[in-house]
Amino acid sequence: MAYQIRLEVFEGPFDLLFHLLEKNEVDIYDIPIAKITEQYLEYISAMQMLDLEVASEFLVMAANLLAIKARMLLPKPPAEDEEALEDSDPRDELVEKLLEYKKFKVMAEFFQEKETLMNRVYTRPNEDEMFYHLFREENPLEGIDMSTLLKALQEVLERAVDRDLTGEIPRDEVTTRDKMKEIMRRLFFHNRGIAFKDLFHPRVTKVEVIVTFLALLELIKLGRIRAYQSRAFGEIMIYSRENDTAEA
Amino acid sequence: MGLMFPRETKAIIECLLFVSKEPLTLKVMSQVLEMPENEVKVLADELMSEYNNDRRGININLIANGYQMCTRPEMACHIEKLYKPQGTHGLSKAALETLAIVAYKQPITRAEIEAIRGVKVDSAIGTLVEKNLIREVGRKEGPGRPMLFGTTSSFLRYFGLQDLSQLPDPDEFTRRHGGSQEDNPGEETINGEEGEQDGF
Amino acid sequence: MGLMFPRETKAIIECLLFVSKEPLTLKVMSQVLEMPENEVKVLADELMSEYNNDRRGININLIANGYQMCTRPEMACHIEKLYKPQGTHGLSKAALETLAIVAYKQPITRAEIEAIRGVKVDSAIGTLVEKNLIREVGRKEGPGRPMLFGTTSSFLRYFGLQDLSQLPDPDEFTRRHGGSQEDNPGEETINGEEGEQDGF
Repeated sequence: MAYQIRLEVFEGPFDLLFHLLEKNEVDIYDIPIAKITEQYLEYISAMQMLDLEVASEFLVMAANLLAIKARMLLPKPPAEDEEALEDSDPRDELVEKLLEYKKFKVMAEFFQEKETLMNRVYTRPNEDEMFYHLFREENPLEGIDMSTLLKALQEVLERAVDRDLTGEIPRDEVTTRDKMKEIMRRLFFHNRGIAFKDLFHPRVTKVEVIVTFLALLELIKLGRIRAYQSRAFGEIMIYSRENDTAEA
Repeated sequence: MGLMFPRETKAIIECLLFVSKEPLTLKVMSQVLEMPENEVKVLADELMSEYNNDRRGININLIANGYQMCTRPEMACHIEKLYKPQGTHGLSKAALETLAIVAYKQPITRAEIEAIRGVKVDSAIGTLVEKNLIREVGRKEGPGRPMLFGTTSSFLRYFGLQDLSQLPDPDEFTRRHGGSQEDNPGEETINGEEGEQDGF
Repeated sequence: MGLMFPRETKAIIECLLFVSKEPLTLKVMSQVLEMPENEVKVLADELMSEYNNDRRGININLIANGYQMCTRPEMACHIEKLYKPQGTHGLSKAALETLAIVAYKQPITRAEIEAIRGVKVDSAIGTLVEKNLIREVGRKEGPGRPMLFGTTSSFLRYFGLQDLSQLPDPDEFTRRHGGSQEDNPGEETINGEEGEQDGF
C-alpha cells in the first residue's frame, strides 16, 4: 500500500455519520447532505481499498444518503403549503434516527464511567468454606479421660443388635486395620468432626463395636485423631488431626 | 435482640455485611436478626453513614437493593499492589451501547435494538447474556413471538446501581455530558449515604 | 503518605485487611504503603484497638505474625444463619422411600434397595447423596464389592434427630399411622415438629 490511511473503527453507519458531523462541525438539524454523503462514500471506498469487509449496513446507509441527496435536488413543490414543506424535508427521518441513536451512545458513556468506577471497588473475597469452622455444634474441651469413653462404649453396646442372632446375611469379620482406614476416610470428609456414636449404625454387631473402639484407641495413640467432650456425659466428638490447619 | 440493644445489633449487621458475598437485603438481615425490616433499616443506615462519613478504607454501599461493604474507590491502587489486577477488561463499545438501549427500553427485542443502533447486535447480545447482564424476560406478542430482553440484578451489581430507578435521565445526562467533555470534579461515590448521585 | 497523613494511611491499612483473606504481615503492608515497618505498626496497632475496644462485629487479630480481620466470635450463630444450607425442600417420593430404606436397613447396597423397592434407584440415590442425606459407608464383601450406603449426620439434623436410635420403631409407627388415616389426616409428619417436613 503506497499510502496509509488511519481507519477508525465505527460501530455502525450511525456512528460513522456522527463522526463526520462532528468533524465538519455541522448542525444535525441542517445536515449538508451532499458533503456528508461524499465523505461517507470516501470512507467506504477506503475500506474497500484496504480489503476490509464492508458490512451491509454501511452500504444500505450509503444508498439512503444518495436517495436523500437526490430528493434534495428535486425542485421544491409550490410554496402554498408551508407546513407540508417543513414536514417533507427528506432528511427528517434520518435526523430522527440519529438523535435516537445518539441518546444511547451518550448513555453508554454513563455505563462506561460506572464500570470503570466499579472496577476499582473491591469486596471481601468471602467463600462459604471460610465460615464453616464457626459452625461446630459443640465447643469441645480437650483431654477426655478413658472412663467416659468406656461409658460411651457401653451405651453403644446396649443399643447394638447382635446381627448373629437375627440370622441375616453373615458378615465378614472386620479388622481393626480396616476400621482405622474407614474412620480416617470418614473424618476426611467431616472437617467438623464426627460424633462418637455416629461411628456406629444401629444394627452394628458386637464384634464391630469392639473393633471400632480398638481402632479409635489405636488412632488416638498414633496421634491421628482427637477426641473431645464438652461436658461430662456430653457428646464425644472425634476429629482428624490430619485436617488440622493453622486454626488459632 | 433489636432496638433494645442497638449497638450490639449494629455489630451483628456489621459482621453480616463483612461475611456476605453479595449485597445483603433488608429482608435477609431481618430474617437473621429476627427483627422487623424497618428497624433493621434504621440501624443499617446508621452504620452506613458511620462508615461513609469518615473517609475510611471501607464503605457501605447500596447496590442491587442491598447493602454491601466495598473498598473506597481511591484505594484501588493500594489493593492492586497487594493483588495483581485481574485484568478486568471492560465491555466493548458495541456491548455498552446495546446495554444502554436494553437498560432504558426494556423489555425490548433484538430487532428493535438493531433499528436503533443501525447494525446487527447478535454478538453484543451474546456477550451481555453470557456475562449475565441481560436476559430473556419474555416473548413479544406478534409474528414470530420474538424474545424480549431486560437487565438482570447482576447488571445492577456490575455497575453499582441500587435499582433501575437510579438510572440517570438521558436528556439531563446528555445535557451535562453530551459533546462537551467537561468532567464533574469531586469525590467519587458509588451511591449510598445522602442519596445524592455525585457520580452522575 | 505515611505519618503525615495518619488517618488516610490507617484507612489504607483497613482496606488492605478487608480485602485480604490471609493475615497481613507488617512487612507486606510496609511494602504496599512504602513506609517503614515501625511506622506501619503504630498505625496498625491503633486501628486494631479502635476495632477491638468497641464491641464491633469485626475484630482485628494478630495471627501468625500478621493482622487479620475476623468476625467477633460471639457472632458465629448469626453467620451460621446466613450461611447454613437451606435444607432440602421437595424430596421426590422415590427419594423419600429410598431414604427410609437406607435409614432403617443401613448399611445397604443399591441392589438390596432395588430388591425392596422393585425399581431402579440410581437417580434417587444420586439425589440423596447430592443432598448429603446418605453416603457411601463402605464396601460389601463379595462379588463386585458393591458400595454400602448409610445416612449422614446432616440426615439427623434435617429430621431433628439426636441419633439413629431415635428413629421411630417402624411397627409402632405403622400401627399408629398406617392404613387408617384417622390419626393423621392430610399431612404426613415423619417426626419432629409438624409442618417442618411438609416438603418431604
